[in-house]
Amino acid sequence: MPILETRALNKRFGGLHVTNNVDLALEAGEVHCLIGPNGAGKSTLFRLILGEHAPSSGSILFAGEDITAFKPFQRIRRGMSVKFQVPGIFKALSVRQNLEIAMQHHYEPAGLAAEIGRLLDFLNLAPEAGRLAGNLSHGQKQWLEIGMAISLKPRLLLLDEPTAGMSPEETHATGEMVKRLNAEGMTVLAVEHDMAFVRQVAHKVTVLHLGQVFAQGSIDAIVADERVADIYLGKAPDHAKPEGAHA
Amino acid sequence: MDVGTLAFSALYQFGDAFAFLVLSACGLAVIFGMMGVINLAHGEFIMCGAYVTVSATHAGLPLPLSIALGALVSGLVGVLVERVVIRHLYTRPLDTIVATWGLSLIATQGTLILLGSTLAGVGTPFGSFQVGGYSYSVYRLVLFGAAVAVLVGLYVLFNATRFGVMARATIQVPHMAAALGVDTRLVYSLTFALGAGLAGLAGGLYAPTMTLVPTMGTTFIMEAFVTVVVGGADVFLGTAPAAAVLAVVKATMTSLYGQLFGQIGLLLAVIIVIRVLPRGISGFLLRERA
Amino acid sequence: MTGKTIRGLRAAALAGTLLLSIGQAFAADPIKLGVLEDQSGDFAAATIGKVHAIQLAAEEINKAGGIDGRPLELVIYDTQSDNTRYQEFMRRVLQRDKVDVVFAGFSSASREAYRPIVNQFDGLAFYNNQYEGGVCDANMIVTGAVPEQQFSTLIPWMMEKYGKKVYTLAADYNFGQISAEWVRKIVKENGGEMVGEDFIPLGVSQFSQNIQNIQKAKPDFVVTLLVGTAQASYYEQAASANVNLPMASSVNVGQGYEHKRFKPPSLKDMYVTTNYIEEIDTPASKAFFEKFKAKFPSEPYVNQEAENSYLAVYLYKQMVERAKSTKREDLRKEIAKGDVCMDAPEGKVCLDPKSQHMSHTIYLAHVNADHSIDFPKVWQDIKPYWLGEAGCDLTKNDPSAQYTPSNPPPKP
Amino acid sequence: MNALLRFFRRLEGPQTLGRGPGFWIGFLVVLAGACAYPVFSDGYTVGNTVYFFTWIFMALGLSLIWGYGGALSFGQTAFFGIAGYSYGILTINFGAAYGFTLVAVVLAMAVAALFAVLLGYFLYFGRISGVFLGIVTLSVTLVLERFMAQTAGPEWKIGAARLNGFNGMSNMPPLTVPWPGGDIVLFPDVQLYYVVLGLLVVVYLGLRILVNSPFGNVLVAIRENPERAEMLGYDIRKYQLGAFVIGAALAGLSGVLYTSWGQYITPSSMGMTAAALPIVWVAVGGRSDLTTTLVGTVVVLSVFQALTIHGSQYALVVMGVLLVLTVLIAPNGLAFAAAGLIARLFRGRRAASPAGDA
Repeated sequence: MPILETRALNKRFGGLHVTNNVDLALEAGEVHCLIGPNGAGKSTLFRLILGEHAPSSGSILFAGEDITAFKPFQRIRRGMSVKFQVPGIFKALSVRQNLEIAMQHHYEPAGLAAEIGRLLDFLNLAPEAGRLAGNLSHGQKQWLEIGMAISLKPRLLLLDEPTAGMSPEETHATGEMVKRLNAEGMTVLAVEHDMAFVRQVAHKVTVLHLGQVFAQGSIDAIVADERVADIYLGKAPDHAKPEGAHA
Repeated sequence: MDVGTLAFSALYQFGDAFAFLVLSACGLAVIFGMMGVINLAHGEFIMCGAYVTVSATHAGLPLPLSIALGALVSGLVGVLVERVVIRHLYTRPLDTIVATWGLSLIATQGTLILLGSTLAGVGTPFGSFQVGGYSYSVYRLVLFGAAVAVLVGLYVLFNATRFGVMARATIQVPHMAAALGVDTRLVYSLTFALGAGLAGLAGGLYAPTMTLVPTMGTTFIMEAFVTVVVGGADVFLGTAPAAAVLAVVKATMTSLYGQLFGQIGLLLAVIIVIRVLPRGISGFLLRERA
Repeated sequence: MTGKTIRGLRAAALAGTLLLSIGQAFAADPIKLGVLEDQSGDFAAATIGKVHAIQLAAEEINKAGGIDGRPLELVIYDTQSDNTRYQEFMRRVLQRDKVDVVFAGFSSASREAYRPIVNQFDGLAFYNNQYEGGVCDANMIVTGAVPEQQFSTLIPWMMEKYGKKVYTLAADYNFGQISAEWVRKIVKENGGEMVGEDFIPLGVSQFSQNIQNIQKAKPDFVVTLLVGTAQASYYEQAASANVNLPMASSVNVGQGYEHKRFKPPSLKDMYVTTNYIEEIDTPASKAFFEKFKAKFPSEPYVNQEAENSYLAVYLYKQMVERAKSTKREDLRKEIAKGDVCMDAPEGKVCLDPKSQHMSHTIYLAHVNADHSIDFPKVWQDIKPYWLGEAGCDLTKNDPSAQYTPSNPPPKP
Repeated sequence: MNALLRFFRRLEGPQTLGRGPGFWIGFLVVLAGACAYPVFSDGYTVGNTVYFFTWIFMALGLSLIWGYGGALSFGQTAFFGIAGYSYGILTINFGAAYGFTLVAVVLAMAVAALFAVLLGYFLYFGRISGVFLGIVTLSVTLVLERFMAQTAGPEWKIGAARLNGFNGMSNMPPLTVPWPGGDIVLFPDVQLYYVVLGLLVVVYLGLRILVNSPFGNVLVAIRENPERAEMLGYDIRKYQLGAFVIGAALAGLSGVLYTSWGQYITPSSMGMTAAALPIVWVAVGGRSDLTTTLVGTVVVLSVFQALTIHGSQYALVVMGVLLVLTVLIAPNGLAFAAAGLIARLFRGRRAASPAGDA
């Protein structure tokens, strides 16, 4: 059974058809990357999965349970977690306090400090624990937010452009984090532009275009697909509809 | 009582309520709706316009010119207030509540100290006319006409002039507008002045029909906020339909159950509209259009 | 945040406490009169004159040797048209300033706000304002006119002159509702008919619908019991819609001098019963008006509340000098004799021992088309009879309550 | 001893200024000063201080809702009025015997809290936020004001209690403590002072524990970034509603104390001016901390009163100028600005840390 499944998911804003009949299935334990040119509908799909938007039609299943009507926090409590594109950390609080707020309901006060320490090490943020989150570097903010997301021990981690604005070294370190998390059993769905990162972590890649699933497969298969290269270069003619959901 | 008389009287009452709501609200719609500044001194800009209008009329100026002067002076005071106070508060809209409340205290009591507790009125021009068994004030029709003219003027200003387009761009994405070479500080200044000037215009227009005291602005405040909140952020698309809807509510409730329920009806309408349309009528319309 | 910042905060708190305890030093010899009136805010237009009238009276009394040889000292606070300020300052004058008597209040709400405090400290307060009537409280002396004095004169006269169909337009709160109740009662007693009643919330300034309601009901005259500056806008709006009906009022002109503030002829054919306005053409009134203008040349108008306040100072002087004491119970013994009377600018006035309210000379003021005033009728010695007849007798007991015709004192 | 230490631990945390023995010794000194103060003062000053204290509960409640929770309620006076009237209605009907006034305090606060549950459910579960939340709460308090203002007629009564319209309801008994050998009636003097001071200490410490608890952390997280907070699995509506109800109950406590202090409650205590005042107190003091809110409220109240006494007709103008200057010069509130300034003076030329950033 897939851990996450969207069935014929549609979202329209007024006349705009932003998400068009998307069927997506994530197997437990995989790292799945979502790519596509700007405006392909990646962010909207994320928001639909998280429950920030209600779909116009279609349904979303999490571990076999229909969560289409659930509020965001209810989805989180079932084992999802998200890192936003723009870090949503609490800037006026310290790094440690950020993690405390994320974790306080999941640990006894005694165990909390130790767990936060472990997490800070994992995030390469141990030296920064006392700093105000707003004063961190961009990459560190991204890590802190990843840390808040994974502190919930989710079964499914959603990452929206986790490496945006990072140096190549930071990007690589982030990729290693994702691989370690995955090795511990976490399923990951990431929206990402950085193809080096995708190559580093992805088991499977889905290409979105004009709100539809355009292609899907291993990273090598996708890179080899000429039509994918075409849409990134803006060559795909509008009438060139994909034949089916699976390339 | 024939149907024509009844229909006219209902229309007249609606138009009267509509004009009051539009004129009270349009200045606030610019300042609160567009700039997000909660201007509790809105009523004092209205008072300023009224006082200038009446003083100029007493000094011998014809009423229409006096009203224009009232609007102008309010606008200039608006520029001053924006430069000295409001400019520093754009990033903290909630603090504008405290600052503008302070301004309103200064204006009300300052006027009392400088000009005394009351000003003699100028009388309402144009007399009355008769329809069926009722006589009506001609000037109320002028007010209705002025309200419509203000709405049309605002529509043209914000959709067809360079300033309007620039203002909307600045207020939606300030850094983008700045990057495109717009003097955003000037735009904010002018927008605030426009709002203050419109408030002054409302004061000038209503000055002949009202008691002139330093606290006269408070009688406009509730209607103004209610209309703007129901309308939402867009000056034209918000204020006009909101005033229309609220005028129906107010005129109907007042005529059936009296003034108290007219007022309570307004306040309940705002609560219900916000619950159903959290971004006001214009938010709803714009989203439908998109 | 550091320990030092905290010390800073604490220093700020201390500074706050110090501000609370700034006191005043004073001598014990003068008679102290507390004045709590609204010199700013909504009611300022009608009440600044009251403060001036008290200052005028105090100055005259002090020039003439004071009260029983003791100078009269005024302790004046601006209550800002705010009920909570009345509560704060009533406690202050009674407890800190230890005044002998307080003159306080314009709106009935402010009087009701301070009355429990006067009762708590067992002080003596003068309420020098016309109001809806009914306060039966030994700690209060009321020099303003009450509805029975103004309506039992006004309404029958109007019905005789203009006809028996009456429409009431009243402020929607205690004063307006209770006054409207009086109008209803007197119209009925005189065989008239109420063809309509409209109540207006305070602060409303737009009257198109009410104007139409009145035209529809076709009354012979309209009783306007509108209160506050916003509601006064009715007259201008009714005039511009050409309603053209005679009006009767107990509260306009005499209090808010609307005939001076609005352009003629918006108040044409308004009839008001008042115990004083500056146009009254008697020698006593003229003398008072001239003294007032000499001291306060820019005073916009000398209204009935100013005269009530002025005469109240002299009334207090008389009581203290007769009792040889400023103690409330000694003064009340004088009132109980029933002959605390004086010749005020309006004419002779007397305090009624049962209710501690005052009899008045009631003038019917008529506003002409050019807003000049004439007086078609004057009633001498109109008594505040209702409370006494209804069962309030402060010489026997002190319920410290406010009654209305529909909520009279319990029968013994 | 350990239990005491644990108790102090819970009073401190990231959400409140002041920690460590220094702060608490200072706190005890201030408290001791406050306790001893009536000895050195006259009845008027003590009664007047009680009057200031009665408003602080409403300010602390607003600090919780606005300063910590980030939701501006412009209508705290609605709860103030509801509780005040409830206290009046209950005590006029059932009297002051057997300590009933104290029961009435609790009941009146419960009525205000219940109303807040309904209104808060409507607001937060309707996803109304920001300025609109302020406008709706303001509308609610204005509706109540206008409605109560016209209840002058004898038909508006509940049991023996006349609502009495704009003139206001009076003649309710003051707080009365049952005592062997005769009830103690708490007129605004020394006894009432100690009772209110005690309440103030309890509420202040209680709120400190609350905002430093997991609940308080989440509330601040919601203020900082509601989306993120929700994505950490918190039902933010429940937290905001919780803060709203607690704040409303505290506004209710202020209303009850005010009503019993002056034996009077009026519709204008729910009007526009009354509604704006708590915002002014809290904003001037520094809304994002309980201590600064408390200090700020007392300072603003006493300065405004002193101005009214000594400033004659210029009082309101000066108040207005002070408010504008405060907002411009001390954006985080006077207490933070003053504390920052004093801290800078103490530290001399060494760089001062930013004085709070909220």
